[in-house]
Amino acid sequence: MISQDHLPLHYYLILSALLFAVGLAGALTRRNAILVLVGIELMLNAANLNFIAFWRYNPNPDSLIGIMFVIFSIAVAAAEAAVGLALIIRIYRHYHTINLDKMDSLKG
Amino acid sequence: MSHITPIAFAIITALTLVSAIAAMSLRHLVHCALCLAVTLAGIAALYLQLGAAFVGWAQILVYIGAVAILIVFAILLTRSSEAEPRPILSPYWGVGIAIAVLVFGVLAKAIFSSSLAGRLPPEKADPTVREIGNQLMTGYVLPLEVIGLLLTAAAIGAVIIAMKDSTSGRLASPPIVPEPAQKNARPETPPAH
Amino acid sequence: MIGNIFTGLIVMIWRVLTDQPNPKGDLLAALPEAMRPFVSVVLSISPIMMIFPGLFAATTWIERKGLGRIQNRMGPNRVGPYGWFQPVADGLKMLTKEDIVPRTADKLVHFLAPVILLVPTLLAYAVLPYGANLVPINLDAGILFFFAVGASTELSVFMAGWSSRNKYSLLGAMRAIAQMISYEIPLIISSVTVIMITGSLSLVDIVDRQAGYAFGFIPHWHVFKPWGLAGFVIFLIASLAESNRSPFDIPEAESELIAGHLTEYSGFKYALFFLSEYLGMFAMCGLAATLFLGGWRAPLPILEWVPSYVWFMGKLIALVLVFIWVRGTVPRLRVDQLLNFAWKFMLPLALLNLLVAAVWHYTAVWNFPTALIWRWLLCALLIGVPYVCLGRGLTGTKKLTRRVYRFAE
Amino acid sequence: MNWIVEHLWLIPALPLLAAAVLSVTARAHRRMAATLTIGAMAVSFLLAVTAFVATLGKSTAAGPWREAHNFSWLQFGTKTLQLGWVLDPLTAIMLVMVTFVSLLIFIYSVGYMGHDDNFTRFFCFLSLFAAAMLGLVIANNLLLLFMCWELVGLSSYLLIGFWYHKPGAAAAAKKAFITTRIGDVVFFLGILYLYSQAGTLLFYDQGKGCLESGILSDIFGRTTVGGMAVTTAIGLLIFCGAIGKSGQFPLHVWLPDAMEGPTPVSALIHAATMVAAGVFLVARVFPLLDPNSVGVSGPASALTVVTWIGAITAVFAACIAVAQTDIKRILAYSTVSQLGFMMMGLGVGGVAVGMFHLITHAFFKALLFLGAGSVIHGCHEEQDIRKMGGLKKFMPVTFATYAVGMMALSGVPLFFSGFWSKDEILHAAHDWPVSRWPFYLGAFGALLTAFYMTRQVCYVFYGKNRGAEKTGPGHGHQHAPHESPSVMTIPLSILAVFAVVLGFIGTPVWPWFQNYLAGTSAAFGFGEILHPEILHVLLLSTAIVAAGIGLGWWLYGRKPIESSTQVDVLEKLRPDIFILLQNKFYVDEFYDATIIRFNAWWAGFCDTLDYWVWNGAVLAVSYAVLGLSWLDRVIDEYVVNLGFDEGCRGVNRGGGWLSHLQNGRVQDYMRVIGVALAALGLLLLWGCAAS
Repeated sequence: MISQDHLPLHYYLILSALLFAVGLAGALTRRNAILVLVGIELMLNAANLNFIAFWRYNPNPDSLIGIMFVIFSIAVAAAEAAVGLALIIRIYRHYHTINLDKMDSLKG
Repeated sequence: MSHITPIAFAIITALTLVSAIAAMSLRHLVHCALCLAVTLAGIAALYLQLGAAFVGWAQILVYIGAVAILIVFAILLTRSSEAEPRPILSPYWGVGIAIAVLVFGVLAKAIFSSSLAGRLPPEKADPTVREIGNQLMTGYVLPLEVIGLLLTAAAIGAVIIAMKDSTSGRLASPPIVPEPAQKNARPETPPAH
Repeated sequence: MIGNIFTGLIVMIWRVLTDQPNPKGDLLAALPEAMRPFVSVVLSISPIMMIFPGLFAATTWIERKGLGRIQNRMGPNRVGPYGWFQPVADGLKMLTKEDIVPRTADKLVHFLAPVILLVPTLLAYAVLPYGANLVPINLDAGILFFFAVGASTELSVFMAGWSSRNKYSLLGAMRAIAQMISYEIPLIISSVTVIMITGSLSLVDIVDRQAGYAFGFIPHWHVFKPWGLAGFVIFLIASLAESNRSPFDIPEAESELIAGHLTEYSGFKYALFFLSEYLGMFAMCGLAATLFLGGWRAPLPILEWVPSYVWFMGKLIALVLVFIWVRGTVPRLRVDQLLNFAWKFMLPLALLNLLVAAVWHYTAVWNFPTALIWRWLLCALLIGVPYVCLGRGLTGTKKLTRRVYRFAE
Repeated sequence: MNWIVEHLWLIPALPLLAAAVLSVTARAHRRMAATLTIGAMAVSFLLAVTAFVATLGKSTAAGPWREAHNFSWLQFGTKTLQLGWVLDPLTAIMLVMVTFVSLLIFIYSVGYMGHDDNFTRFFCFLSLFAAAMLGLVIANNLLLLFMCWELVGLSSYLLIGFWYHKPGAAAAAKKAFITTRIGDVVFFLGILYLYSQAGTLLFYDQGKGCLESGILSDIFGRTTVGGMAVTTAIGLLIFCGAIGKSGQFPLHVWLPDAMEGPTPVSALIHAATMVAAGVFLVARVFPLLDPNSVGVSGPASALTVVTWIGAITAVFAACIAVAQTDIKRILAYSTVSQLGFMMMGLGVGGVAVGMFHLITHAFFKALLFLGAGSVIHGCHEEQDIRKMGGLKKFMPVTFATYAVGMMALSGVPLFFSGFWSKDEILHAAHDWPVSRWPFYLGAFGALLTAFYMTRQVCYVFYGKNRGAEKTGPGHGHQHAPHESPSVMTIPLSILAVFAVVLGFIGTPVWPWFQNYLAGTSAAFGFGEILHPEILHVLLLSTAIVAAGIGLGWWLYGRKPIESSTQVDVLEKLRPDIFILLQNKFYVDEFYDATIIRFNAWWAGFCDTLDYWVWNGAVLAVSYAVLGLSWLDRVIDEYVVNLGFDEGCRGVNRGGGWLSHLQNGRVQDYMRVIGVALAALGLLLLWGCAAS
């Protein structure tokens, strides 16, 4: 790849910030628990995009920290999604709803 | 061909952002999930464009092949596949939007005020899978093991959490049966006649 | 310049047919610089787009004829000699049929599903090495790419099933996804053995590692190693399930689900689904041939003069014929048997196969005279004993009871 | 260093491992239990043979070949406590004997315990016992020996009480445990005394061990109360442990009662190995008792005590055995008597004499016990010899092997091992300079031994079978006696062979055994036997045995015993003595009337003391404390609480107000986090701008 092919770093950072904000907005406003989880996934991906962008623009060519970070982050996100969705299914069985506003007691 | 990169970036960005917004705002949960898949594919495309091919393919394999499917399953299992009942937003949605905008504002301010803002990438070769593998097996071997453990724990945990109560009873240890009286033991001396 | 282009074209065809390196070089050199990438891409894609749909047409005819022979009947024999033109007739019928969309269907998703299915299926062809010098892209992470695009077909199956608003469609889609996810794991793990031994994710490297012959006549194909043999069988079974072929065609089980996620599709969209499924199957067969059967390599040294792509296509078609044969002979599994088979049999065996591959790799240092026999015996034992045990566990005393389908409640 | 010395620990470790595995194994795994224990024991046996072979031909002029392996166990202050194991001829011969007899008894138990519900548990205990015994044998440290000693006691307790649902067995187990404990306490005092004097408990430590001449000559000069030599005191204290474990005279009462356990246990513990532990202990610490044996001059008065105790026990127990009717009890008293012989042998003749009888006795007594078990098994759990009779034709193999054992025990001349070993003891006693009485007692004991064994064999195998006469047709399951399965008879046959041939390694003609233990080489000398002194004793003991067997035959075998209710011949002759003997000289009753009653009285006294004196003191203190606490409560309630209550109410109100933040809604929390994120970003921005 040739360096002139690339846009300045802040394009990616702003895109990542936008995605983060969209995910945050969704997670804060939707009532459905699954969508809150989706919003969180979006935020995670925005963060990952940041890592890749910083890795690419790192002047040290041998460093792979950004890539490694994203690989581990993807794995953790997969685990998080599995456990989170399992919890949601469990909650649905108990409350017969996944509306977050209706789930506010600490005791079942 | 330096003109291709901005065009491709613009297309991918537009697709990603629009589908992300759609994923967060549509009424049908299934549509949201599908839009999320598009967003994730867009992010994978960005990775590819940035030269991180391995991560890009891994993103597709994990997110579209697994996480999106998982979300779809969760939607169907919680009977949310029909349109959401109105209102779809929580009562304080305005506060939420405001906070999101505030966060974006802070981030944008930070990005633009940073000295890194206009930096261009150095010329460097894309890392081969072999390099990544070597690093994973040398410098990052401990995190790798930990991640393996975490994924195992998460898989088992998810199964146990989502297990039906009736079947989870089977996991409990059976009640301890008292040892039967030793009536069958062979006496050394015969009972008195 | 036109003349240059023309000669370049001729040279390219000649070089392709005679297995020479860099076939596109002369032609591209004759073109203006700006056009070269596009032309190169088109030149790579178009043969794939022509050959494999053509193979699809031929396969439908072979399959129907072959199944007919297996079932002791004639098969298609009306259109053309021996029914050769049956695929053409079928195609025409499909194209001219009315395209019915259910009234309550989610129109957009219903329309997008077949398209989205076809795209990744075709993408998978990008990394297969068809011949010694015929590789569209030599990706560093070729296998990863193949599986990544393969994984995204699941979403389109779900789209088709869900958008039809038909319970058979939805059930079929759910079953299909469950099945594909389950069998993807043994599929990937069995290919990981190859990756482990080769040390590369690139399909070209993998084919290169299978070059040469032992004793002058046994090729160094992976299938001729114990782990490769076991891996090949696991891979083949899993790819049968991945491509929804009998005996794993539960998602489309006519007796239970009408046609699964395809129930509400007709006309051209149905044809697209049909095409994608066969293309997916061809791609799987191609990958199997590449990973285990030496790709485009000739089976005997004296046959090396035959062009490489002939060997590749021959192996691919042979595997397709095996798939057809299996379809004609093996009865369909029940859905619970299918998932049990994946998780309780295929997955443990695939994981053990990793161990077997490691054992094979690390016992390579043995240098006493009968070492090869002992290595084979050890590996066969490692995979054979669990095979018997797991098989017994699977077919053991399992009671047939009523199955209950439930949503989470 | 020798490989086998390094790895001697494996010999006890293997059975221990088997016991550990079995302790967590389900009851159903019988085959595994048997295979595991027998396999472990077989490997131990092979190792023991390896060790034995390693000791052959290694001896030097300085004494027997010996190698020890010591290691630090724990450290307190500047002292390090070292444990270790030692391999010398004494250890090696014991190892071979214990592992071999145990192996045979294990195999026998597979048949004998085959129907028991707790088969697995039985093998677990057996294996534990064997491990402890082997540990005891290899120990090179008195403390390690004591630990294994106690483990042996524990496992014997478990095994005697194996059928704990039988009150008799439970009581016998307790009796055995407590009686031996009396000896063990004194033994432990001896250990402490030895440590305080010698500063080490290692037996052999390259000249620094407590059994080596350096330390011994150091402590020999010291005397204690009454002018008694320190070593004598230590030796006597340690010998008390041996008295308890080997069932010597005052503490012998537990051994016959221990016959309540399963017969293989009786054979293993109370005949072959465990009771031999006491004899082994005396042999092991022999230099302490007789410092002359390691070249230090000093008094050996402890040995005199050993001799007398042994001689008295030998005659005393043999007398009781004459009048018993339980097949296993007769053997038990015979064991006590023979142990007395061994002690006497140690006292009068040294290690080799006593050990030789120990080894031969182990084989023929195990044989007799297992034969008795086979008889009991064949007679459907009948133990009363009056109800047996005529078994010769029903159980030919058992009879043949039992007869071999009986003749070995009685000391039938020339061809049976017991003859040679007992003769050795008598010969040594004859030469004892201190007194002639032990010799007379021993001769009388030998006469009684031959007599009661003849009586028993006559009762059991000759005459008419009296097993069926008591049970009428109502008891349907009664069958004729039957021969035992081959898994039981084969060990019997093997033991019988050894009961014969073992004698030939210690005859005066070729005293290999004695020389092996002493570390010199043996030489053939047929002339030895014609030495007038030896011949004299030989002929005498032959005459004694002949007299004993003849008397027995004349009284019991001449006229076949017809009925189980028939009065014993001896009882007809002298009822008063017979009753006295039948009741074991009333020793148990004597203990009941003296020690146990004193104990009960003392306990009652202590209880009274406790109730009136200490309880009163405690009550007084508690009332005082109660009064104080009442005062404290008043202060608390009316002074401290008021202020504290007010403070709590304030905290409570504040908490209630703050709890509105914790409303349980995830999204509210997330909003707070979002605001915090923004705030953090701003803070960082300002921070960066400022710096």
